[in-house]
Amino acid sequence: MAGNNQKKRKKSTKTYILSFALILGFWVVIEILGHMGLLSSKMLGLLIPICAYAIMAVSLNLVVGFLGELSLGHAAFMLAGATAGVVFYNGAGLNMPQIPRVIITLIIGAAAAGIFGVIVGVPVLRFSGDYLAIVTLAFCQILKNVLSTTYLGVDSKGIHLALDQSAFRLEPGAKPLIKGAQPISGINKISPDMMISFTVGIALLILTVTFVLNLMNSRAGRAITAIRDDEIAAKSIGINLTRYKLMAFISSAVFAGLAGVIYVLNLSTLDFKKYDYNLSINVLVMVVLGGMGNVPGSIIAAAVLTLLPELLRDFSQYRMFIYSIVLIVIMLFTQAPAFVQLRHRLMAMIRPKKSMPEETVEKADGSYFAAQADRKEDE
Amino acid sequence: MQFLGYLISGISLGSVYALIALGYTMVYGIAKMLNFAHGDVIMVGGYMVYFTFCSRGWHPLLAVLFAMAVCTLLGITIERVAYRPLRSAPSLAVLITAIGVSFLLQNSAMLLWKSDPKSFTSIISMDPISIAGGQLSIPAETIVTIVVSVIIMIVLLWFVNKTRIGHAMKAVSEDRGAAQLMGINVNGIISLTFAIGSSLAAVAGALLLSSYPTLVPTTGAMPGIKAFVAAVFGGIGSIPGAFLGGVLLGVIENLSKAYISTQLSDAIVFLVLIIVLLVKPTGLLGKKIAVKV
Amino acid sequence: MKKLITAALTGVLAASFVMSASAAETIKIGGIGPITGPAAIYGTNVMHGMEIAVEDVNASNPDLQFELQFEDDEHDPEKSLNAYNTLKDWGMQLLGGTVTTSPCLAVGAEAVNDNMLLLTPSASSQDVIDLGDNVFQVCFTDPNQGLASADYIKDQNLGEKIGVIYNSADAYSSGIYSTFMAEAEAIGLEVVAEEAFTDDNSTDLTTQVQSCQNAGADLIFLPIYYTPASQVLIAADKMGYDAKFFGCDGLDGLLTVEGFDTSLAEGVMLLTPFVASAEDEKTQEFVAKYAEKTGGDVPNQFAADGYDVVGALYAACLEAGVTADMDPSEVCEAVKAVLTGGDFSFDGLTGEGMTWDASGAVSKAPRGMIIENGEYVSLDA
Amino acid sequence: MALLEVTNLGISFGGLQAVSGFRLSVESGHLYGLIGPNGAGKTTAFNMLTGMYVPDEGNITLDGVDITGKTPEFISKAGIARTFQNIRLFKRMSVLDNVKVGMHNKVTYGMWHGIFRDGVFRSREKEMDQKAMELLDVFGIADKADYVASQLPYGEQRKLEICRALASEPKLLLLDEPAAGMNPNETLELRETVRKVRDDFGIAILLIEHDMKFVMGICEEITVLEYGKIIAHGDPETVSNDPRVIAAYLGGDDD
Repeated sequence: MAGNNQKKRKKSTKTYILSFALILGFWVVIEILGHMGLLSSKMLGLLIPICAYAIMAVSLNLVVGFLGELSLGHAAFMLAGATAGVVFYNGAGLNMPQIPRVIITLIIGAAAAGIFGVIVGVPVLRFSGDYLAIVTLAFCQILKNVLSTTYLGVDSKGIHLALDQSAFRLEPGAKPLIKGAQPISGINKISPDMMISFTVGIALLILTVTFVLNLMNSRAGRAITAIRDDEIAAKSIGINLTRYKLMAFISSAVFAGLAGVIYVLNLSTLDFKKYDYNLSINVLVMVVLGGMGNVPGSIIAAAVLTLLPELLRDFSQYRMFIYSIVLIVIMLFTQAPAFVQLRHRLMAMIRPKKSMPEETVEKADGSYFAAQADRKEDE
Repeated sequence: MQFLGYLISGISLGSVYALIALGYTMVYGIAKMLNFAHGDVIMVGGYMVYFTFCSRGWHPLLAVLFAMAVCTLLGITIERVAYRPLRSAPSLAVLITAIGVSFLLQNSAMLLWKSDPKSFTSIISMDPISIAGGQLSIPAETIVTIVVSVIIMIVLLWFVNKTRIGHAMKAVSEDRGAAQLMGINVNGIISLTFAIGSSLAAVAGALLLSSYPTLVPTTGAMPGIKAFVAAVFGGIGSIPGAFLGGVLLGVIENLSKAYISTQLSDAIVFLVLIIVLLVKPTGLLGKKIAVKV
Repeated sequence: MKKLITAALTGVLAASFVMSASAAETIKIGGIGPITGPAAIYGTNVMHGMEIAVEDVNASNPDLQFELQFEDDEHDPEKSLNAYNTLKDWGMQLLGGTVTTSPCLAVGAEAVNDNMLLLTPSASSQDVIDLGDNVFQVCFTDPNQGLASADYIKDQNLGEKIGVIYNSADAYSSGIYSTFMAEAEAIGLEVVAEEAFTDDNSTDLTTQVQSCQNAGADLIFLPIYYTPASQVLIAADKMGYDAKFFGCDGLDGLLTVEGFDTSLAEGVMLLTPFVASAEDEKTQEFVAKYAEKTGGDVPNQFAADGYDVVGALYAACLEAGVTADMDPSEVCEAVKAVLTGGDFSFDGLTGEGMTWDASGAVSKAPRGMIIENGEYVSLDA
Repeated sequence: MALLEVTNLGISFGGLQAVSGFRLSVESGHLYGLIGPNGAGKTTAFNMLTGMYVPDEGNITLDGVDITGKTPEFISKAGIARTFQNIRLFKRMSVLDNVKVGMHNKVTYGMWHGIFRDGVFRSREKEMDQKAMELLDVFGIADKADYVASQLPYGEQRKLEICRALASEPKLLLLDEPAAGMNPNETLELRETVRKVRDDFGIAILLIEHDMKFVMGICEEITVLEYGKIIAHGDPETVSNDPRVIAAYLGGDDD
């Protein structure tokens, strides 16, 4: 009995160690190389997007992997966070010292995304399956569309907000914060030193991963996974479905908001058009590729999928063509039962002594992506 | 009279959505997967008609038949190569693969046929029909699209409900395992479904482009998404639901453009969708799924 | 699998360490634009235009040689920054890009930090040149186009009641639209219909055209690209709506849309700096080379802008005495000094005597064109 | 007063009266059986008792608390736990976690304790681990605590489901066909387990079962349903001799 307890602890500890070793290892390597001046500009430029996408993927995993609901609107929370953050960053925060300015921006971004998460979550979580997917997609389109017609600015008379350009008049000299579909520009980076920005990104990633892992290894997290595995049984045990679904959904939104803030501060420009279902789907691909409910997997997949198109640059206009083929092949190779079996057999040949309970442990991660399939059967 | 004009253009757009949604819903109902690449098969169909009819002057009917043949082949190939190996994998994996296929089709089209837009000549050469003393003219494309969608819907309904193969399709849709045990060739049925869905996509492509004539490699993407929305709106898996959902979506989109705001019409369409689903969570004509305890 | 991915990741990191250090004999000019994705048409045109220009300038003077590398950005700010960094690693000294506005805002901010000279062929937003004093445009700035269009319509008395159809989700289109509206109000031009569309609902533009018709507009202003414009023209034709159409440089290309019935474009007016069918030798030569390079395609104004970017940079480099061993910042300072020096002017495909001021905006004369018998004819003539 | 008091309970679906006039009185520490042909409304009755369905009429009181039409969450907290006809485990969670989820409302702490992994979190988790292992031990599956639930053999999955239900420390345990799909040996073992549960935990158990031998051998009081109505009630002997029950079983049961 005691032995089992230890094994159990070993399992969750393994996920923790793997996750943090991965992140910190990445950080240390990059820091060392960066200070030696060995990193190419391309690699430097990719650091923040990798962090942001990793946060996006880990946070979406909370909904898709752990809660078992398909969301196609994760980009909306990123957009909500980014927009709210930038409005503060370029507005009230413009003349603040950089450190509090960034911190408050992050908080505002996270809060805005969280609030939007509540607005979306309450109606959305009444659905499941494809209906939930389409409604999240719908909310994403609505937010993008409404923001593209929003005009916001501050002048000496106060705050001006309009949904129509003709109703929006600012005093000469006052700079609008949001001007409809025009991208917001002039967003300063967190720091001119990419290494500092990167450290901020890594810190946020660690925050996200810690939160998600701790949540999932606690009472609330078990309730969330229980809902994923069997809603009816979870209900019969006295789990408040709405409460825990919302918890997963809103937490996920909050971290997407954080990702949005660092992403947009790095990019110096905010174009609402970018945050559409394509972006949501890209993040979803990361989650599925990394493994449902597999946190380190999400991080790795986010990094790989961010780097991959850049590695294909030499192929010029063929690169997206090649990327799509690679995507299909990866999916077939990692997901098709025939390939999975083949892989297992190969693994077994390499490591023949693998004991049964350890095999079990891997499965407990949920990395065999059964969530969607099982739920379908239940319906 | 103005209202009628907007309504007709809404129905015109809606019937194109309906046609695409029919293909979506067929595949969803039987193969239980969201074929995200469906919109891009439409695009391929559009190019096929363009190269045969618009460039080489084939007879429109022949051109459409050719496009249907190409798309059918394409649909079956996609299913065979990319989806079938994942049949027993979780549906999310298939969804992602479908997205990959969608990227692949778009990028192949871009490499093969370049990204510059092509202007599509309508395959329907009839004159618009004037009603109310010439105050209102209805493009022939609109009428043809509506008629074709209705016919296809009826044929599909007949096919699924009245034929042997249709029954087999329903069986596969209800319970794949049981159908297999009953000796139904599940793979064959699913291939057939893809063949039907893809040939419908070719027709949809020809009609979509006849009404809205810009052809680029991404032509199918947005109508594809809208049709997916329409299919859910009408109750995904339901054939009349797809038709109704498509038409209503087009009408709502155009009326909100005309009377509320052109800028916010996307938001309005999706808001209506959300409200409808909140009131009727399985879509307009969707079957209520009883959860067995 | 995990191990495999980890190994791949390590490989990627390792590959990215290597900093390029090629011989510095030529001046390296970078280009960025979408050559895949929905906006690929614009980037591809610019890319070919720049390629032709580099061949031309290199042939003109063996002492100053350009080397071009063009990177794809899929019309995405994030990818654009990656492209920029890739070019920096390659050793880029001058940047001719990016093609589209919102990526240019991201890349421009970075170029300002690096003091890398940026001359964009076609990112026309005012915000782009506002980024810093090393950012320049070859194309007209959007507000200027809106302003010029409103004035032109008023001065030439082209229409009484104006309808506007614009892309509210597009920076270029909504940029022109907003200054056009402000100017129209200021000069007393009556706008009876303002109709927007977005990329998500641009499949069907008939409702917008219908609304213009219902509002009784006799001239429709189209600050949009030629692809949706062709849809507008077809829709108007189908409903038998006989209005005049007026557009900006985005409309150029209308006549070359494959399969488009050019008779529908009859009478369309546009302000554009470049027409592929112009008689002058320079244009003819360029069009021929372009066709040769692409297997028969006709260049639009983006290609011409791309050509002029290289041409202008080359001329400026010659005058500034830029050499291949200078670092980007030095090149930037030298070229900037020449461009804004006051007596530099460049004759390109998109305008004679182009000059730049410290703001970064180009000064060249827009040409009013009207399509007659499937050809552009100067409106002023 | 009885632990569970059900009076005149009824529900209909789309005009079909699934259950009507259902009544039941359950005392702590006793074993009750609910039998009847397929479609007699047994599971429907369970669903009303656990709040899955809201009854159209009638009253349910548990330990003096009115639980009629309350949410499953409320009823679970009030003290009813159940298992399902077609086992509903949390398939991809470990055996131990399945039981710990069962304690959801018994050992509680807020989300933030979990996020910060503070003292409260650690002591509560320790308590849960301990209790869960004890429970698993009772059912003899403690050595499989780290297995994923779906990997357990069928019989052990049934046991785990009971274990999970017991983890919520119910006053009344509802078992929906616990012996379904079991071989005679497993059934025998299960009978012992059920008895043991009643004796060790001192709770009331109400079970639905088709296996007559099982029901007759274990239950102290049996209610027989047919077409949603009670046709017989009493101790095993009375019920098994009731002509209506015999008729119902000979005529209607296809199981």
